[in-house]
Amino acid sequence: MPRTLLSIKDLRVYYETIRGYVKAVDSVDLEIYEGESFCLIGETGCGKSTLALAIPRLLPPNARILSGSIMFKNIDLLKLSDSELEEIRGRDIAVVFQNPMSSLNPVLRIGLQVGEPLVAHFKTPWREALISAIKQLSRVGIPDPHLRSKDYPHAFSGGMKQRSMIAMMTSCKPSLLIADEPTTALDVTIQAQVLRLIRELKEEYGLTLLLITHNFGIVAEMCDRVGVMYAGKLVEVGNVIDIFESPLHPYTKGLIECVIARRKSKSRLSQIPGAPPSLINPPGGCRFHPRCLYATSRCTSEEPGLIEVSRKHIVACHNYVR
Amino acid sequence: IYTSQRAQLGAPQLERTLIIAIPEEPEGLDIQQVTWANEVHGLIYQPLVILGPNMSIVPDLAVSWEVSEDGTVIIFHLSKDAKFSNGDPLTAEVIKKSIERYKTISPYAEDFADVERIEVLDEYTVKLILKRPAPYLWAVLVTVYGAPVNANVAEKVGDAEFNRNPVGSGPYKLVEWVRGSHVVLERNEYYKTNIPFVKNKGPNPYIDKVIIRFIPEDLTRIAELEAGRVHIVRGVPLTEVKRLKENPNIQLYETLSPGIHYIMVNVLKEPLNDVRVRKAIMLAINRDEIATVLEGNVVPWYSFLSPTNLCFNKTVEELAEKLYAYNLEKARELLKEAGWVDTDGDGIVDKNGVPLKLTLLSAVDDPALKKAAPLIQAHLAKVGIAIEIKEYTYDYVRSLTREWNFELALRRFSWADPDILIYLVHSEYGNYTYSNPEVDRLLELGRGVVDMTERTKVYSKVQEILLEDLPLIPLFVLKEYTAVNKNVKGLIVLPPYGDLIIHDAWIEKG
Amino acid sequence: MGLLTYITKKLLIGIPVIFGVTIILFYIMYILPGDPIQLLLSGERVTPERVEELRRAWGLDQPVYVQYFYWLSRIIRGDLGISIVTKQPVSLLILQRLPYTLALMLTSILLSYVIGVLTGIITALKRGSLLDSILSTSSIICYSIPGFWFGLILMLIFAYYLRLFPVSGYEGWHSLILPALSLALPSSAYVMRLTRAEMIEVLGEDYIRTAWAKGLSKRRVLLVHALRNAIIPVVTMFFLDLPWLMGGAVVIETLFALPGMGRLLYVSILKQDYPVVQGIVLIITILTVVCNTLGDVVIAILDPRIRFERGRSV
Amino acid sequence: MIRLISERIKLLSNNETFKLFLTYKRGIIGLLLLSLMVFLALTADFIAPKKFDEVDPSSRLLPPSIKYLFGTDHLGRDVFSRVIYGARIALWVGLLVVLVEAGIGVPLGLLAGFYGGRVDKFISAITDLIWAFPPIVLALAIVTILGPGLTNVVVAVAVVSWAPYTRVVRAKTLSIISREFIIAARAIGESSFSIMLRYILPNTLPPIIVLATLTIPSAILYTTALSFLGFGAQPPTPDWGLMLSEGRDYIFKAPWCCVFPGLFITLTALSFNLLGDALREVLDPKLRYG
Amino acid sequence: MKKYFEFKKGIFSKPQYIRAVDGVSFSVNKGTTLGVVGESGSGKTTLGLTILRLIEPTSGIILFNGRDIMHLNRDELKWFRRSTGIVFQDPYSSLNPRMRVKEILERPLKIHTDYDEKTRSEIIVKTLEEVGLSEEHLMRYPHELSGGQQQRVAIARAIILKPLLVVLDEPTSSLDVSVQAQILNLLLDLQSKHELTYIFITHDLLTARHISDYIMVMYAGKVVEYSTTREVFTNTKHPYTLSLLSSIPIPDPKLKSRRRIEITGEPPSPLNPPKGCRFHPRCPYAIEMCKLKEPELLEYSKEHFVACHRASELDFTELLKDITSFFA
Ligand SMILES: Nc1ncnc2c1ncn2[C@@H]1O[C@H](COP(=O)(O)OP(=O)(O)OP(=O)(O)O)[C@@H](O)[C@H]1O
Ligand SMILES: Nc1ncnc2c1ncn2[C@@H]1O[C@H](COP(=O)(O)OP(=O)(O)OP(=O)(O)O)[C@@H](O)[C@H]1O
Ligand SMILES: [Mg+2]
Ligand SMILES: [Mg+2]
Repeated sequence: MPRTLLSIKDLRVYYETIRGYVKAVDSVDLEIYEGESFCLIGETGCGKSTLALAIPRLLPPNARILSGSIMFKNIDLLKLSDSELEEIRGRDIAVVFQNPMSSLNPVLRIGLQVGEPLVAHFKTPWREALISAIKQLSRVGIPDPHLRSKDYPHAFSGGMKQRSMIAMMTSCKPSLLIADEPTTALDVTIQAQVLRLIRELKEEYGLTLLLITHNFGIVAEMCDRVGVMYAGKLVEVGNVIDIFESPLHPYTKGLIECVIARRKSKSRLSQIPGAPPSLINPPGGCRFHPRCLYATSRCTSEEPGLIEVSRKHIVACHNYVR
Repeated sequence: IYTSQRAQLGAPQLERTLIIAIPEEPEGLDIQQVTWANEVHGLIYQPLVILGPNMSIVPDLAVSWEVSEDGTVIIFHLSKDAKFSNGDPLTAEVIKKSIERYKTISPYAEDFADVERIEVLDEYTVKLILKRPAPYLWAVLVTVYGAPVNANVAEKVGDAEFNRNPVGSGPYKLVEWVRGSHVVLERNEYYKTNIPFVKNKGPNPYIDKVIIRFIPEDLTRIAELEAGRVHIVRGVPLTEVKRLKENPNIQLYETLSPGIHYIMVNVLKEPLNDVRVRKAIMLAINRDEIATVLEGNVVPWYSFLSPTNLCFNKTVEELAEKLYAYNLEKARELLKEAGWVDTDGDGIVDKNGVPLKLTLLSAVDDPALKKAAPLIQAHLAKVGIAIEIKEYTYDYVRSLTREWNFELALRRFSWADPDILIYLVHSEYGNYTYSNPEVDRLLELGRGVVDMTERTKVYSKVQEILLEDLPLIPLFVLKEYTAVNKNVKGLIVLPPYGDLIIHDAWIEKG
Repeated sequence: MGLLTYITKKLLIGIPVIFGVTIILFYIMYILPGDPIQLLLSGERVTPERVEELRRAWGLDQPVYVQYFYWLSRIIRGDLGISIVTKQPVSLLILQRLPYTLALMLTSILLSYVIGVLTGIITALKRGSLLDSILSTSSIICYSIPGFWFGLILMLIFAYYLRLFPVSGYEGWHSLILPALSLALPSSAYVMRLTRAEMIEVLGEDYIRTAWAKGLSKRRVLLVHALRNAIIPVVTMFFLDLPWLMGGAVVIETLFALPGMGRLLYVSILKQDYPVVQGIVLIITILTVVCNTLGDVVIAILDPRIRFERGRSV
Repeated sequence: MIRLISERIKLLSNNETFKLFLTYKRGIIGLLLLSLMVFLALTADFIAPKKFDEVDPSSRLLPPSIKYLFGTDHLGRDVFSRVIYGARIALWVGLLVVLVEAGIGVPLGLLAGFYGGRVDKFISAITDLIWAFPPIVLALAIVTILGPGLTNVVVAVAVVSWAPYTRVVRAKTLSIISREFIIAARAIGESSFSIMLRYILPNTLPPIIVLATLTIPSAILYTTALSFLGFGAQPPTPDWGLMLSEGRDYIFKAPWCCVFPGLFITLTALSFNLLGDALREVLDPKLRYG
Repeated sequence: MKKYFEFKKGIFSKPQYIRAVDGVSFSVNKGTTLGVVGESGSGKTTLGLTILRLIEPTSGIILFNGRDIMHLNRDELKWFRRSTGIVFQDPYSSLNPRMRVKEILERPLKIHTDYDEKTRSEIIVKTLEEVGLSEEHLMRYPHELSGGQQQRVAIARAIILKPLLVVLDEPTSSLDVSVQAQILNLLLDLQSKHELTYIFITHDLLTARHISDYIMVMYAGKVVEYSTTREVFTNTKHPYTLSLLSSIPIPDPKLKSRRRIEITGEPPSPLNPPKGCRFHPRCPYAIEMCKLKEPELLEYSKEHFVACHRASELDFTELLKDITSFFA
């Protein structure tokens, strides 16, 4: 039985907007084990980033964490003060964001930005921090790191920026790396390089990886376990093989069947009817029921809880497809 | 402690620096190059003669003078030890040179046009030989414009430098000129005067230095006076007069301006070419109301010369007032006579469907005129004349009127000699729209009449004709004020221009 | 592109601007209504011959372009001409007035930027708080107050009733306080709003989230990561503001009767002393171009992206 | 991120814009203030107790009282009535200035952004040239040519301050022109003119509106400043700047002659600034989230 | 065909050119789909826009229905515009946010036809239904539609005049998987119904494979391989195509540890592409010759063009076994 590194209980994160509360994450329970690669998948806007960013509490100011607990190494992150959080961020929990183009400070040199966490967390003198920044940059495959560490971010290509981000975030050897769609903005060949880099670093440092993506290919390549989100809810969690080969939730099933690659050229693809609901007024009962082919009257009224179908395979559906 | 000390000493302690605040910085200091003079020039230069308190000519630099019977020769006698402020002797030779310089470089060179020759009789006697009698010349000679400058120095340093650093023979001399801020003057140790009504004929022993500050803001000047940071303020804003009069620490000196404020009329333009319309305007203006708004600082006026003008004749003013006292009825009548009636009931009279609308040029930089303008507008509205006011600077208004590009314009003049009228209503000299051969003749005559009673008659006749023709519509005579801190003693403010005579003045401390 | 090339380029761009301005300026003054000679001769005692004579003396009888080239060649030699009214060299007049205006502008710009930037940062950090509402609201109010009216009120209260400062005129540094305040008021409000907006925008940027994610202290995030970026537009504004303050100085110097360039300009316009007006406007233009260039240079130093702006593929 | 941005843009043209606007209290205050000014301007003939040019030297410089709410000025005119009539002038001035500014600035900006290249360089150079001048100085120069008068001042102020419109519209045009719907419009065969008119112009409206609300107050401030200096409105126009200029002689004796016109200038400018500020927060999403 | 973007650097230096599309030649047959794949910046969009004469090419000829589109007169250009359509990647930015759906669809009709109001609405409604929307969407603004619906409107605009050729520039890449499927289905339906010719631009080989009859692979503005879809996937000849294939994350956990050709480095700057073969700095199979000589696009076998000096020597069937089996 692997050890739990992160345990999220009944987490609810709403965004305050003038139209009302956007229920971006609504009562989510999730456990992530030490050393594993966990993938969160789901359509855009279903709350993946919100869930991930709630862990190190990096949410935008209009986000409200209404309930829940996030236990990380037996500490409830939601109860920490700002300065205590500062110590954990970057040192125990690192985050790599989706858009490398805007995630680096344009007016500071790369070397400085990469070395900064060491100074912040270990009081390393700047000189040494810069030297280890160069080492780190060379580790993630930046050519001529000596020279390039003196560059400003705009002189870097997207792939190099994302590598630098990774170098920066892993410089303190954190135990949890949250990567929010780290390759969406990159080309396929660069994407493959970055994904490989993450895999290598994970092995090297023994990181636990929480990866967010909506690309099933990446899920298949990177993950041990998968969590599927729909409209702010976690609807299914399971082994990657189980999810791909025997999905239980109709939504997961629909998604998997949409994937082009499995289809013959020019054949019609199966599709999930309708569109994801508004998160301000999500449908009552099961949030997926308006689009669900198997929906019953129960689905409209009663919200399904997470059912442990087998060990390691959990689903939130009244009549999951066996 | 301080006061008891002073009491012990008995004699009051003196302040040695006199500070005067004036509205405008002089454009230059060479009196022969500037277009207008102010207090700075007044202290640096010394005219040969000046106008005494009762408008009679008294000596200043000159010891005495003689005028030939026919008025074509003037001889000045100078004191033997007269000197410029730099110590150069002030001889007849220099006076000659100075006047000749005036004739070549001054914008007012015309002033001495009738001076044919200047002869140096001896070191201390100079003789002016005129083409014809020119009594109006005295108007120049009694002002600083006519004062001698050290033309030798001017020649040496050049005119531009002389304009910055002049040498005259006045009671004070220039030390420093901080542009935009002030000038510092220092006592001229060589100074000597022959003014009969001052006790001290040499340099003032009590006042070593005079600082003249340029403070364009009216309120600031007053505030500085009240705060005790300046002693004398020129150009007292009309609005503050009443309050200053009540201030026990401040003495106000009042002088009547030697000239009038008036509306200049373009007599060539429809419908102003109709004298009835001009008369209607003359009658419709409520001058008393203007005086109220100007807080009693003007005297309503109906004729063309003020009491401080030479040749002023009281009966003419009385006649004028009788003719043109505020009378709306009569004004309306005249308009009706001229064909202007309000047919469409919009409150504006009209003729042949054209409403009577006139533009009145006013001056932003002349407070009295500026404030009078909307009142005149309101007054004329009562007889159905619509006035649109356009404000420009005074100088610009003048240039527009010179180009005959106006209908009504608010104007003023300030010059003691009645000869000034030649520049306003003579068909050639004035270059304005009005032309009347009889007036031309009289004005030309007036220049040359030496006998004052005769001369007064000529100008009274001129005024009577003008009252009939009304190319100018007189409004008022301005009272000008000099506000002085009461601790300044012995000061004389001389009419008509309000010249400061500080020869006998001293300043008590405290 | 190196910094030096960049600066040269910016300066070169400034030259046609200045040249264009000289043409416009000359032409404006040329077609001005009112005959400067007539204006020169105040008083009533003038004859037409005298006017003609002066006109020739001033070169006003030549065709426009001759007058222009004559004027331009003198300008290039540093000779701004002679004032019609005072007969003094314009450059001398301006030089004498410049120190006051510079003192006034520097005082007010320092005042407005120190106050503006500080309050801007504070309000951005305390966004939504009571302090923020109070400061933000008062900044909008300050921004709406006409400077000259504010000056009048200051004059009324501090100089007239309380007698703390001279009402106007120049008597040393304390004479500059009220005018500088009147000039700085709208400006500081504007700076505050700009700083606040920039700070807020920067605080919402991805790289600030990155900085938080790295576990940096609040101080470092705000002062190093956010401020460095937010201050760039404020610096631009600073340099743009300098010449603009000149405009305000015309009104404020006139109101407070400071012997500065603004007042000289006002008086010269009133008197149609056009060589002086030309000279001052030219100086202001050059000041503007220099400030723009300075601004560009400082920003290029502060913001590494700028220099390469044109070198990046789209 | 993309999603967030489009979310914001959505709010922009929605009728929820108004709802969003309502959440900015300051904007509401601005709107109310402005409505008040508009109301005063429209009904001046009815609510002003006197005509603005009615002189009465017998009751001059009276302090505020029931009869003369804001006192009387040196000609005995009712300051309250003049201030009310003044609202008409201020609003008219603001409106006119904006119309002229936008009339010059918007087409230039559109052309510069749309055609780019030489056209852009030329227009931008002119814009820079105008921009380089402190507006008051340039406006003074223009007023000197045109002569004094409110209309002339309005023209002068507009002529010196259209540059922001060109810049904003140009920038917006540049950002729009690279958007794909412009290429799509070309692909269906739209003419350049039609693209500018139908596709670009409507999209530049929000920033133009914001800019307009923000330039009206500065237009009012500039024109009053010029009137204050004596170049603007001619008496007896109840222009606030002119009232200040006239009242300035009486500031110590009768401060109300200055206080009230100045206050109304401030309030009017404030109303537009508050409104513009709120509008910008609503229409320009850049500032909103954080 | 060449398209260089003029690009000035500094004020004194000579203009430089970005080689966006360099020496590309190809043809598309009626009723078929050409898939254009390549990494970002490889010149796909430029190619698409040039084909529709939305950018002027620096040199080259484009024949449409036998006519050179670069030399069309006014009327012919109008006809050309009518016969072509385009759909973009970002549906939101490809619709004018200030126009209602009705107006968006009405513009092409107004420009190219003289139908009256009624006919126009009929056509609009019909087309809307064809793309899976209904009359209720007619009066909406783009932002009142979901991403998928916006893309449908964009497609409706492109086909409303029954064009012959539609360029689809990554029409699905900004959409969610489920919506992506819907749009691809729609495109296929429309093609078979109206016999449309598509040029389908994408960076996703899998999508290209799904929809195209022919595939053209571009690298740094050059076509490196062109053939039928089947051929490109099973008989890959160019090392770049091969590395693309190995880089695709395959949605099958079992293929996690398949053999891959990982290429290093990043795509070259279009300002100064490498001499010789543009791919040689990243190519694991590069030889000396690749550095010197630029390979031509040659017909390797029937309907299979490859631009590689070593095309005949290299055989990747073994390497591709896993992937081929997945697709089989
Ligand atoms: N700051 C915010 N204010 C209001 N709503 C927000 C904010 N951030 C996100 N949302 C909304 O919350 C919901 C969840 O957003 P989130 O970014 O977590 O989704 P996601 O699954 O990460 O989507 P994507 O795949 O696009 O990144 C979305 O509907 C989004 O519009
Ligand atoms: N207007 C332009 N000016 C200069 N260079 C341009 C312009 N448009 C595109 N480019 C350059 O031309 C090259 C090809 O661009 P293009 O947009 O055709 O690539 P793409 O393959 O469509 O990329 P993506 O997958 O990102 O859409 C790129 O290097 C790009 O930087
Ligand atoms: Mg996300
Ligand atoms: Mg593209």
